[in-house]
Amino acid sequence: MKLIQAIIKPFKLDEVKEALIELGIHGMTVTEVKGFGRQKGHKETYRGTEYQIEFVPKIKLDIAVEDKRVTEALEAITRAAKTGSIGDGKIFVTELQSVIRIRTGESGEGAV
Amino acid sequence: MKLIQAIIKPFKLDEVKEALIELGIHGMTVTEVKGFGRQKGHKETYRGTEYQIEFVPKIKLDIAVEDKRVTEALEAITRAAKTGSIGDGKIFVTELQSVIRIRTGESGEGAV
Amino acid sequence: MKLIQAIIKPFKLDEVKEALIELGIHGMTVTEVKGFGRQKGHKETYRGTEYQIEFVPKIKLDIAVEDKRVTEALEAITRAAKTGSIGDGKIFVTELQSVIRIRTGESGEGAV
Amino acid sequence: MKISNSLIKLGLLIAVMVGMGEWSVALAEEGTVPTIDTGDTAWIMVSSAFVLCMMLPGLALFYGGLVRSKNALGTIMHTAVILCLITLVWVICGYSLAFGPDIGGVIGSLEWVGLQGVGSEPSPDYASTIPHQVFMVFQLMFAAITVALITGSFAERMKFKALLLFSVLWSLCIYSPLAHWVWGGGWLSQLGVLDFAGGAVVHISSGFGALVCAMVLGKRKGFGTEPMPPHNLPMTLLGTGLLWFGWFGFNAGSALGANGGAGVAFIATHIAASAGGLSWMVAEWVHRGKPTVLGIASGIISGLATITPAAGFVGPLSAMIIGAMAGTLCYVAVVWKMKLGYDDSLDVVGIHGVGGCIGIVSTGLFASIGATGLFFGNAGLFGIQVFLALVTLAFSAIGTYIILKIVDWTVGLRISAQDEEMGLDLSQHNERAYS
Amino acid sequence: MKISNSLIKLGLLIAVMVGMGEWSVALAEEGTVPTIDTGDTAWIMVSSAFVLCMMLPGLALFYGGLVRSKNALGTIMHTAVILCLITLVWVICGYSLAFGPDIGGVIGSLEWVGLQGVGSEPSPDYASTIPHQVFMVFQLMFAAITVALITGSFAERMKFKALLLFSVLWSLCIYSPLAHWVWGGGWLSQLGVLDFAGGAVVHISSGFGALVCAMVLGKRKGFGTEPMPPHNLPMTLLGTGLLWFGWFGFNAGSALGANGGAGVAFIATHIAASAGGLSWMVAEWVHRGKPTVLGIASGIISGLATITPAAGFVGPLSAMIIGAMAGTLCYVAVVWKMKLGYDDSLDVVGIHGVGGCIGIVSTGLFASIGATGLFFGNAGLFGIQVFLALVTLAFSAIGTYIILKIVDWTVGLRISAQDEEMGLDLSQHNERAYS
Amino acid sequence: MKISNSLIKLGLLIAVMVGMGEWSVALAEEGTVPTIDTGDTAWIMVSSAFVLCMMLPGLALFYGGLVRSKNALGTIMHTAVILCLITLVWVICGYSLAFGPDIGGVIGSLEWVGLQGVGSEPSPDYASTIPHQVFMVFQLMFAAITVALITGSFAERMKFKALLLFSVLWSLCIYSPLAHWVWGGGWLSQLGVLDFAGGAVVHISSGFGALVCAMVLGKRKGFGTEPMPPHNLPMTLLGTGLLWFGWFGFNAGSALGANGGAGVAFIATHIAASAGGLSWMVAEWVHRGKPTVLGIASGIISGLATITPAAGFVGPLSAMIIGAMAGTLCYVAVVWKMKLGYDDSLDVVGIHGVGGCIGIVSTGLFASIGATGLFFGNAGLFGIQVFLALVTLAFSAIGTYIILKIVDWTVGLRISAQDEEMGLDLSQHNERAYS
Ligand SMILES: Nc1ncnc2c1ncn2[C@@H]1O[C@H](COP(=O)(O)OP(=O)(O)O)[C@@H](O)[C@H]1O
Ligand SMILES: Nc1ncnc2c1ncn2[C@@H]1O[C@H](COP(=O)(O)OP(=O)(O)O)[C@@H](O)[C@H]1O
Ligand SMILES: Nc1ncnc2c1ncn2[C@@H]1O[C@H](COP(=O)(O)OP(=O)(O)O)[C@@H](O)[C@H]1O
Repeated sequence: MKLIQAIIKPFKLDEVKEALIELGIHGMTVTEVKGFGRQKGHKETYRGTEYQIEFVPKIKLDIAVEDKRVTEALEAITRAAKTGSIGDGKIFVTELQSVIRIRTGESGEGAV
Repeated sequence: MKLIQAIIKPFKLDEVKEALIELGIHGMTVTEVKGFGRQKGHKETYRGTEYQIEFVPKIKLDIAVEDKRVTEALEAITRAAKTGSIGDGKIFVTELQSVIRIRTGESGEGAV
Repeated sequence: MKLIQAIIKPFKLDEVKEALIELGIHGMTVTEVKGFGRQKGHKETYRGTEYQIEFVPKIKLDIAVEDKRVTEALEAITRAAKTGSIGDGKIFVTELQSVIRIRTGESGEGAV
Repeated sequence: MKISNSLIKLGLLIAVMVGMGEWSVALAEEGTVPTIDTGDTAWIMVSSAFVLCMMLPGLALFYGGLVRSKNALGTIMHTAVILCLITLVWVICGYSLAFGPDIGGVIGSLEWVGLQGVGSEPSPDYASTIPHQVFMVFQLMFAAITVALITGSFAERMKFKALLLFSVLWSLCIYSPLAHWVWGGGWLSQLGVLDFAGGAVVHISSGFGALVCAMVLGKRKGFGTEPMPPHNLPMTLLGTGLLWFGWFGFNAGSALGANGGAGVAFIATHIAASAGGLSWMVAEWVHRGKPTVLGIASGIISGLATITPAAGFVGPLSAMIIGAMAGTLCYVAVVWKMKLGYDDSLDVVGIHGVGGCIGIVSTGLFASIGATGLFFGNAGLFGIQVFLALVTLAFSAIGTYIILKIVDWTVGLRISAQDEEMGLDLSQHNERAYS
Repeated sequence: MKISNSLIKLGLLIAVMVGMGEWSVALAEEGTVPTIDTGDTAWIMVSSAFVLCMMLPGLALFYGGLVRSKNALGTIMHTAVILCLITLVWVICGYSLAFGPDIGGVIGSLEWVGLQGVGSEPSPDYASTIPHQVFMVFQLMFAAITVALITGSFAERMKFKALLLFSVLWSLCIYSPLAHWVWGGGWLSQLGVLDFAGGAVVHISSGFGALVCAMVLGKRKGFGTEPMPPHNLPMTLLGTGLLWFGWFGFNAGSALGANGGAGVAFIATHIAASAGGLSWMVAEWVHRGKPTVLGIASGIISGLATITPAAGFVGPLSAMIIGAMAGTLCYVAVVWKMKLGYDDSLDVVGIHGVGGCIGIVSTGLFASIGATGLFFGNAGLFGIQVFLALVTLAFSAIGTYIILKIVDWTVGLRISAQDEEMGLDLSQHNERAYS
Repeated sequence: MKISNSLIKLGLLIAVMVGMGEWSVALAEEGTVPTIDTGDTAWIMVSSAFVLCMMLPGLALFYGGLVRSKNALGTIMHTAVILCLITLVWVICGYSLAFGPDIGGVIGSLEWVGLQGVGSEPSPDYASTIPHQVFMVFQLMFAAITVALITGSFAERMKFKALLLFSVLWSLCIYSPLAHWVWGGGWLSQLGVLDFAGGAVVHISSGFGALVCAMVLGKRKGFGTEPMPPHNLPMTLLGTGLLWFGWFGFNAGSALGANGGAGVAFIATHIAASAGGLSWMVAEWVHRGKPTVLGIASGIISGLATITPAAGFVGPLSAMIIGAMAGTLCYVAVVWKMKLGYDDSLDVVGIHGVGGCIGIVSTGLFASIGATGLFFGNAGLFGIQVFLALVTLAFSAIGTYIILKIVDWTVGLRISAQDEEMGLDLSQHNERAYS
């Protein structure tokens, strides 16, 4: 089992979700985050004073997937989240030692 | 050391916290997230137009625990967070390579 | 590649960011979280009724770094985030199996 | 030309008299037709609009900010729908029951059903210098806000259908009779009770109706065990400001003209609000160690509710004392609630019930303008006022209990535990306050 | 004694007449100087302030709450900047075009440019008991709010520069002529059309201007495919309350005095708002299974918009029927919109356009006070009113289309797709609503 | 009997004159008893309520939206508690000091302490057509808002206890004397200074008091290094709208009657607000490349503050010029602040201080109604007005400095660095704005 953490542009959320559903991945957890990176933020002006806001709104997706589906999941996310312009985001993959479904107590791949 | 990430129903937060405290686990980090999964969301209606909102509010708990307490922690969380109905959530466990307490700089199990 | 998750005091965000930039680490993802730990929260009073609020606002930083820079990154964060008083936070390090930059599809260290 | 000019001048001369409140009264006594005074009419129309503003957005946001965000809209909805509903009820028959020709001191007749006979001439019975319709709409606002006040006690758990039925029944069976007894020429008014702008009719009645509601509906899930902090206090402070603003219409408008009496009520209202705000703030500061913003807001409302029956009868220093008592005693009442263990969620009892009682009794103590209270030598009034408070309290409490039982038997009072968990907004209205 | 008393009575009689609008007109005709009545003046100043409150904060927040949070400030800005801009336009020449000395029934002359000759004496032509300047500023508020209403149709996608140019052109080329035709002695008024407070001049004109805007600007990115729920409904409800509050000035102020006629308009306004709120709520309840808070708010505004032209001419029960029709039919119109597929983002067409038409036509049906509609035996008025609705609709639609084309050719109408993604707040104003 | 009748007629005659603003002055001089005019009374009660609305919720939310969310409640609290506190101070002795019988042109006597002798008859000295109590409460609102304005300069860092002490001292030692000098028959009024609604008494005094506060309290932690964007600009825009709305009472109410003069002030106020909003917006657009929503709001307030002393004395086009200057120059002043390096957190100096000075001086230039300024041929007035600005500025600055020192020595001015980090809401009040 792997945990995929994808940081994407907020307006891409729906497309990524659809892409994953097509693969039969029906679960994910979404967090609103702010990103800092190459993409420069924006300027704000209040009463003539300018601020450079460096943090950009992003969405973080946490998706647990069985090992065998990791590659296709990564591809699907990459495809759906891509605009080609700076700031499209990153995908991080970590090893999951175990997964439990709280409702049933079952664990392992069946729990996802 | 393990990092437990538990996604639970928001109103279960207090019970889970109490259950962990009973075990002597006194630290955790809480994030408001939205979940997508088997539990269907809800309908919203604005001026006669209906939207199906698929994302459900959830709470994500990050808890770092020593290896030897992982099992009891998982049990406690599962017990406390369970309602038996769809959407109770998941628990993910990953391996922590190191933990540092910023205040003291100490690392390892003592840092938790 | 490692994923560093640092939980810090909110007003330390700018200092930590500067410290990382000095090291040449130009990317990170920020989440607003609430922490529970040794630092006790605060009291709130509404119409004479007192509540003990146990959760304290914290910032979580996710930073993916190449293995060779982990040590200096951890040092920089620890130094910048430290006030010496309870509640300064924790740093968790996990192994990253892979990293992908969505924009280009490139993966591995170059993707960070 | 010259003649017509002098005639016009003469007319103007006389027109001035119309401008003077006292005169029209004198004239009315002589049996002449009452005439409209534009200043008085302007003031009562403004006052009516002010009282509307007290409800929506005032009270709606005051209450809306105090609940948890999942109930924000549902709470605002209570006030909004009551405003619409009671408007129609009042027009159709509530006004006639309250202010229509008296039947045995008990109730108004149905002669004015559908506002028949309520025209744009002044009424011979009420407010002789403004159109009868304007008097009617000013009273309408009082009828609506009284029911809306109660909703704070059962916030976050009432079925929407139950709310509708409850409101209509309460308005017709509790408010209209009470208004008739005190203001519409009914038996209490014949006893000489004083209730300038509704300490009994509005605040005691809603406050003790609220107590019964809180007891019958029971506590919210989690009450007393989990924190339920207000989700948006700036919203509540906005509501506070609008309530204060509108209360000038409520109280000074109750003089039914833009005259010296309105001025008396205006300053008493303002002073009592300020004294109420400060005294609650200080009480909480002493008791809990910090002055709070919700505290000053609650104190302001306590001061306003409490001065309501007295506003036109007391001088500025009396108003200050009444306001100071209001803030302190209502604070004590609200803190006690936790000990008594009922869940009057937004403290309608502690503020409006207790405040209304203090106000009605204080009127019997401090009245010095156009009436004489105990402190100025007239013990009789004091007794009458205590009687008024008790009658109102009992009538409202018992009546509310019966109505709640009827509503429970018919549509059911309380939402399911699951809906309560979900919140009123999603469970009752398929909406969320913030997206 | 008796003689002087009868003289006084006579004077009073006359005084009453002075209180009533018609007489002062009669007097003016006799060549006497009209005199200021303080009550009337107070009421119209208050009414002007109320209408300001309808715009900022009222309408600004009503609309602001309905959009997504990235557009909250930009949406509020629309109303704010229009208010400032149209104020200057009106003072410089808009008022003169609308209300200045008539030229052939088509337009006002430029005699009053820069408010020359608009002094603190009553005007000989309008509102003979209040300063001319007060009449002017009351009308100014109407001019400003009409343009502001339109902005709901192109919310979240209009270029800021385009908004400025559009507003000035629309006010000068559509609003001023229309106001002149109906209220300034122009050709429509000569036909005997009735529009008490602006069902045609304000609501039909803005509503059908809005339709053309929605069609010419096109849909928002994502419209119909992604949910665009209101970002802050309590803000919208706050706006609703302030609009209702201010509408008393709008409608009852249009009596131009604090008299019986104002009272008629005041209660009609209040009753129609309530009936509108309830009927929309019930319609949605039946149709979608739940009563909604945005629904009652929308229904209230529908009721208010619809009663506007009729307010001074109808009794309370007619107002109730008109309000009930408004809530139901506007709901139907808004639901239909989705089928027609244009993106009138905040439903200006469904509420103000449709409401305005219902109101103008209903005036021809229900008028019974100071005018007679079809249901009271006068079919002629009905025809005239239908004609008024059609003329206004056509004039506004065509004029708006031409203006939009001009604006598109000069500064461009729509922001870039990227700016739309980012939101108006950051892309047009370098600001965020919430930090 | 006949005699009494003629007496009545005589009274009536006089009453007519009272109805007309200019006349009442003449009569007062002749020693006749002033009578209440209902229209005037309605208008001043409404105006008083409007000014309350300017404070709470108006100013409270205007300021509350501009700070960071951790200080939202603490900032709202400043206005709320000042409103309550200064109300009591004013009733107890502030009014007597300001408006009581003059002592040597310097201060009012204590004759009216506790409002003794301030009844519901008109005062012989002020506003002869409204109850004295109504005049008193109208002035009360001015006293309260002036202190509240200052709080913007030391936002987010003042100790709550310090705020209380400061407010009482400032009101008694700065406001009451100034009000006496300019409006209460004191030495400045004897020089013939013009300050229609408080350009000097309210805006210069608070603006330069604020400057001293900002300098003595020092910068906020992080000022200039970390961004401190407003946490809720829609809240600030709501405040802006309510301030504009209320300002009609502030300025047009200062005519103390619903007459032509009120109309003059009303339209000047509205036009200057609009011109101010647009000119600030344009200035920022040119300077920074984008028009901003906070910019137009700030410009509106600048225009309103600036027109305040001139409102009743200038025509519409002068008002437009004054408003346009206000928006531009206040913007420049606010931008300069950053260079001067003091932390006037919410720009009280740049808007009220600078605006007040421009307004007082402009009155000396543009006055043409009931007074004559430089541009209309009277250089003398200009000199007097400059003198008024300087005296007020110096008196307020010095007085504020002394008061701050006293407060610092007694209770301490500033919260600890840790409390500042935590925010006023939690550290001073144990509350959070949003949960
Ligand atoms: N080293 C990193 N660790 C964690 N998150 C990162 C890192 N680098 C970038 N990110 C996240 O990815 C987002 C996009 O990165 P950015 O450098 O702006 O563009 P790109 O993805 O096109 O390289 C950032 O906003 C941030 O949220
Ligand atoms: N594959 C997944 N990866 C990450 N989070 C998931 C995944 N599946 C479910 N979740 C999270 O768990 C929550 C509960 O899952 P759901 O399928 O609704 O019910 P259940 O836990 O009863 O199976 C979801 O709302 C989501 O936050
Ligand atoms: N076991 C844990 N797992 C996850 N997060 C933790 C854990 N312990 C502490 N934290 C996080 O670290 C923060 C600081 O911890 P705390 O015990 O208050 O102080 P300190 O870091 O000084 O030991 C907490 O608020 C919480 O967010």
